[in-house]
Amino acid sequence: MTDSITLDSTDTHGHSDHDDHAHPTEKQYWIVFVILAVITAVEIAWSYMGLEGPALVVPLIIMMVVKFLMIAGVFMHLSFDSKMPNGRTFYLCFGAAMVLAILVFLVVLAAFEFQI
Amino acid sequence: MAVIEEPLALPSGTTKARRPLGAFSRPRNATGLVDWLTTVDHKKIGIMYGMAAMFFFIIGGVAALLIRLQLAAPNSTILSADTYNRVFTMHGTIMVFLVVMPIGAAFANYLLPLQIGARDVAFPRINAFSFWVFLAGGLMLNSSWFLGGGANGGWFNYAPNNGAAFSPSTGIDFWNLGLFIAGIGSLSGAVNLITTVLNMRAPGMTLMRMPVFVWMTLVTQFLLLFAIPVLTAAQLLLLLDRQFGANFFNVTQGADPLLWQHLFWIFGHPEVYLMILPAFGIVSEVIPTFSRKPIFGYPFMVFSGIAIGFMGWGVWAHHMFVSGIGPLSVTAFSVATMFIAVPTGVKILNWLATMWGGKLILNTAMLFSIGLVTQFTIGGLSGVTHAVAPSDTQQTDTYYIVAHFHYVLFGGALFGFFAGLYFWWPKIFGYKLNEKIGKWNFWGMVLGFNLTFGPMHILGLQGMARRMQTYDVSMGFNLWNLVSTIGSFILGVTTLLLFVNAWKSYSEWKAAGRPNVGADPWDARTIEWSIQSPAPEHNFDVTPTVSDLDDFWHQKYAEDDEGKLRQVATGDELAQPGNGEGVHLPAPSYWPIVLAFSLPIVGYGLIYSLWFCIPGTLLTIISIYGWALEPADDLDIDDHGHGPDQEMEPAV
Amino acid sequence: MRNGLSHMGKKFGSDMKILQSKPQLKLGLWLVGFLGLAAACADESKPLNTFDSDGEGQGPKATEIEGLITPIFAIAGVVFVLVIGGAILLTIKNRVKPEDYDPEDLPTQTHGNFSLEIMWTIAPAILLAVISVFMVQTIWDLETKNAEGELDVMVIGQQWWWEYRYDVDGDGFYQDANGDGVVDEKDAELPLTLALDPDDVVTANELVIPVGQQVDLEITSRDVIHSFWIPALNGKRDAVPGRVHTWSVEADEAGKYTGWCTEYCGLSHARMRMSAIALTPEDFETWIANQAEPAEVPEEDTKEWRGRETFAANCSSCHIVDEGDFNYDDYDPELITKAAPNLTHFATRSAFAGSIYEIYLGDKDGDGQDDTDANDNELDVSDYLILPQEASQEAESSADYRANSAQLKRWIQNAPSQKAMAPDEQRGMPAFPGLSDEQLDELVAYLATLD
Amino acid sequence: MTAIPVEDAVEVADDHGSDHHDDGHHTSLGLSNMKLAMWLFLGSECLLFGALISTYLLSKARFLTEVLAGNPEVLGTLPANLIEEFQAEGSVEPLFDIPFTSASSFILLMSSVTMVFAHQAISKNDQRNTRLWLATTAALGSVFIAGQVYEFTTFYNEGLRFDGNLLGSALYTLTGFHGVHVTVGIIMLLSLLVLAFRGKLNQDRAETLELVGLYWHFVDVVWVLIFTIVYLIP
Repeated sequence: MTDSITLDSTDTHGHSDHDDHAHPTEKQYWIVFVILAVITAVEIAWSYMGLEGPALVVPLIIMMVVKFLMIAGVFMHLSFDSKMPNGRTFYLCFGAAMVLAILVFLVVLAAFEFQI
Repeated sequence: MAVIEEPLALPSGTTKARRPLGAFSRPRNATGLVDWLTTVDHKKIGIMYGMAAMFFFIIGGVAALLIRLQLAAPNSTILSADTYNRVFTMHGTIMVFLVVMPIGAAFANYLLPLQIGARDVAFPRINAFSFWVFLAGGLMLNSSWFLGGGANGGWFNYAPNNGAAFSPSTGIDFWNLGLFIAGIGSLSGAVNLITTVLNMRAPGMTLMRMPVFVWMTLVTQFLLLFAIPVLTAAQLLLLLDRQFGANFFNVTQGADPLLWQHLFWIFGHPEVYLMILPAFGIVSEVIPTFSRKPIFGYPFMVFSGIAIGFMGWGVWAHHMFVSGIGPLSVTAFSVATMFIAVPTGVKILNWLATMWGGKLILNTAMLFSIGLVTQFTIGGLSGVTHAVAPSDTQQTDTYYIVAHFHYVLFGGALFGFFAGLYFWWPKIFGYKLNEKIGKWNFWGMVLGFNLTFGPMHILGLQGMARRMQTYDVSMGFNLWNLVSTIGSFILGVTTLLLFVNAWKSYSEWKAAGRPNVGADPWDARTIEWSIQSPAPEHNFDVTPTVSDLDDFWHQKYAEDDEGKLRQVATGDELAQPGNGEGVHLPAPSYWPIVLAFSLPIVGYGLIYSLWFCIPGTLLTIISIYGWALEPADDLDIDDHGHGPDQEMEPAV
Repeated sequence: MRNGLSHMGKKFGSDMKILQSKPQLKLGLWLVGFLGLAAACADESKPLNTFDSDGEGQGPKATEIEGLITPIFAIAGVVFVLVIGGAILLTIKNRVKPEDYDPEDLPTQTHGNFSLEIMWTIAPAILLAVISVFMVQTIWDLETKNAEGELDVMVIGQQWWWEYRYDVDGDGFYQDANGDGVVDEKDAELPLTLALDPDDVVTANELVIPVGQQVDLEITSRDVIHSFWIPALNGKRDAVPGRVHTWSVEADEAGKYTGWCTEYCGLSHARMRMSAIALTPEDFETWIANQAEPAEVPEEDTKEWRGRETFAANCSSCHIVDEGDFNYDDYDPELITKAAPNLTHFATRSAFAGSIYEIYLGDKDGDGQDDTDANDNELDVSDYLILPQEASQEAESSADYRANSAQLKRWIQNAPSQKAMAPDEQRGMPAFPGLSDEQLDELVAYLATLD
Repeated sequence: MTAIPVEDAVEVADDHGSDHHDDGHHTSLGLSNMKLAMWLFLGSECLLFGALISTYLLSKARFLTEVLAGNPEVLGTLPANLIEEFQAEGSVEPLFDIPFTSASSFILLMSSVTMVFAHQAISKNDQRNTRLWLATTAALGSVFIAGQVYEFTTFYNEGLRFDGNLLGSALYTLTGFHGVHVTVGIIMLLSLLVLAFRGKLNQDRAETLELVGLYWHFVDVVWVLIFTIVYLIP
């Protein structure tokens, strides 16, 4: 929320937000899709390696986060929209909720896991 | 749910709007009841929120008096154990979800657009839907009184006592589905109001020029937006457990009942703050106005509110200190809880600093505000004493806690709301409330309130546990319980003085030929006082341009050559005339109320027979499409200022 | 006047100062004053008091909690006086009478004072940080456990009474759930059953503990969440089904300490009470040795014998009386949900029906004196507990004579009328309207032999 | 107070801020109301799915503990072969058919790409491609749902019941709730498609399509999480 205070600009006439500024091209979308597909393939392969514990989980989580960021950033235009004036408001709304959800529920799971 | 369907609300673009089917047309020239049922005006919706909340307030209040009557003497048999359990559960549920939250929503709805200089909220139809769906959920919850008795699991409804095995009657189903439906309203309301505040401010109204009330409401709505889904998830699990035999809270299958507690309190603690923050916002408007000084330390007021909003997410487990979460968790949450007292304390001190050196006008609104500052302080201090976890192991689930949260929610939130009612009443209805009755109202409530809840501190420390249908003579609780019961009746009667006051002030005003109270009866500070009272339907004739915090006040007062502040104009001189020529307003719509009341039909179906869900679901789907395809306006009405070639877009 | 009361009274009283500015409400103030005085004079005993700084009759854990909270109450009291006093003073000092109102006469327009505000942000934070240090210390102190091999008790909550299992043999296990005759870790993994470790003892309603010794509790529940709380001995801890929570109690003095369930647990939550009875170590040894004995079978064709027959026909599908040959394997596992107090040593207890009724009335120990004075702090253990050697000194009929037999009969005949229960949903004791007066007499006589 | 000319000030309240060609509409942040609202809604959905995913993780852990300890109440809800496999593996992995689910995950991922193409097409006012890509997206989503239905029947045939044990309740609820979201998305896509065929989905409504797209991508993102957390890390 603090972010948006510095970003605040009611005096500037806002523009409609997505007609002029750059969105990815068709080619870029395909590239992202191929990367996503490759990561998914690696994930599946990794899960068949017979690893256990952190060796299994940590790389999978990392790949999951990368996929998440690519979809949110490119397909949902977050990384493009956020370059607009005040575009960071999107981060505020969505990012705050993401962070909140992750933190809160990690604490809950930790409380159950360790019972301390 | 309907929010999901928003994108279907298609703007008609350059194509000329037409009426797809007769039924989809907007209500025309609605008057009377139909006007209220189909309105999308944020002010009317705000008033309806307030009235609905007052209606539920009376039900919840009667439940409270029944509780106190039962506890007035030991071994009393006025209420049976079963009835008592239902009454205290419904009292808590109604007061939290159907009284304090919607009063906050009422003020937010009425005031937000006025205080930021907007014509309406961002999505007027969703706004109407939020209200109706809240009302539908609330009525469904209360219908359980007649359909087998209210819920009996406590407002927190801990698993596994909320399961079908331990509570086979339908009360908890009504609790679950009623709040589920009301929660949809809170969620869509939150999306709507946040968008409104962020996006619809008048030119020059930067975030740091917004009134504190707007800020507190913004924080509140963010809390709602993120907290309600967690409760919804918990309620979904409970619904599946009770109606479809799932095992989420079935201990024989190895389930952990603490899951419910975590989910409930992750919602429940932000809930506490979202009940109190709007009241903080209200007194932050009232105290400066009647101290004739700006709020002391505006940035601190704003940031402490934001800090409370953030920290409110990290303290939920302080409701669970004795539930066996382990010493490390207890330590962490205990320390976090202690520190949430800091921003709250900052607020209290800043209000006092605003009064410092001020010239106080002690009318009823101001008295209630000072009432909040003092009574809430008591609740805050008792809160710190049981933030100390070892101490909480003695105090939790005793009347000490009951005293604490009533000081916070009644002495805090409700006193704040009463201050707001007395303050904004002339803006809303065009006449002032009677000051004499108002003062009786205030002093009676202070007396009754402290007599009711003050002794509960003592009872709690003497070991009287909560949610007890009865107690024994040998426990030594007799005296203070009697005092508390006497106090509760004083409180009940004096609270009703508000209604007496409203009725009497109105009759006198009417008898006097409805004299104009003026745009600015209090010499107030924010821009909602720059329009006529009652606020005209179109709010502002021209959108104001804001250049300062408390912009309206700065237009009235300016420094003269010697640097002394002088009144350069009165509020009424500056006020807009209320001429709505050329202002286009969104047309009313049937669909919000139809959609809202289709949901309880599905709810009753889930409780009684799944077949019943089919018509409910059909109606829901029809309403969503009806909503989406509805033309922007009643096509037969001439819309001022907008030619037919200009686009007409459905207000979402 | 107890300190807790006086402290809160003070808080309450000064809060009322706000009213003094309004003469018409002086009456209300007088009323409050009068009631406060009445409260001070009323010499009611407060058996559940949590804030009792004379420390009498409290265990060390409760005393430690109180030692932590007392200065915090004092600090809160100071802040309270400053803030409320400040608010009232400001209100009185700065008020402008309506007739003196002048729109031109504005007060100085202060917008804030950064350093002042920073100060009153940081100062409370430091104060709270200091409090936190002591608080964290206490949190972990309260968690300290005995070394292995000391007395452990499993506390099991059930709607609406408490069961206690004493780990007499110190193996850490409480049940032989799989019925293989060996009590081991496998049994601990399994859900709670009625089956007891044959070397342990089981009792209900009151927890008997030795004086001056920390007793570690393992708290759990058979149905919904309850909370175990004996205010004079320690704070509370929830009994959650499927989880075992550790907690401990310790009493400095012999006596009876009462408490009640503090987590809302359904219909008869208000009537789920409990107590702890602290005995001297010698008395405790005697008591536990007696508890380990099986019940005696009454002589044939006596009144008690016939009572035992009635018991077998009506009560034994839920209640256990272990006469030494009890086989848990024979027990219908379905009945676990209906588990009811084990009555093997019923007559050594002081209360029944979830500790809401006393078993013995008036002259409890048969010494010819009435023992019902609840304010008697000079607790004589025999006031509350019939120990075997005393019982043997009594005339045969005296136990029956002293027993609260009228209430006991009412209870057996129609328990749901005495305490709200839901026997149809297998929660609580059903009514037995078919029992004749004679049968009830015999049943009570039989129960009186279970010592 | 500077009075603004009425023409400018009449900023009708029902402005939902879709992209207009005239400069009349402006919002304080310069972002459209609808888009902001959509992001807010998706933010609150994060908390909802967070709660459900946590519930699944917890329930599965508790279920495994009970199975490994041999709690008869839990074992009674499962066929013997499944119990043996769970106990042998120490995880619930034997339940899943990873290649199958991978394929359906891939299809959902694919539908996100077709969705962005639909948005690109409408931005260029390319009606034909808009319809094509919308239809493809809806079809891919439907294939995913069909896959989920097939998967549910497989689970059911393997002996996992919704009302049997914790794993059944949690797994069906989490994936089913996601499936409901996908279904709602498909309905929205089909509604757009109907509009497109009636010639009412033109460039002015690009934002509507973009909002449906945001929702659709969000549902996809949630599946990315579920696929890893539920299927790959059993």
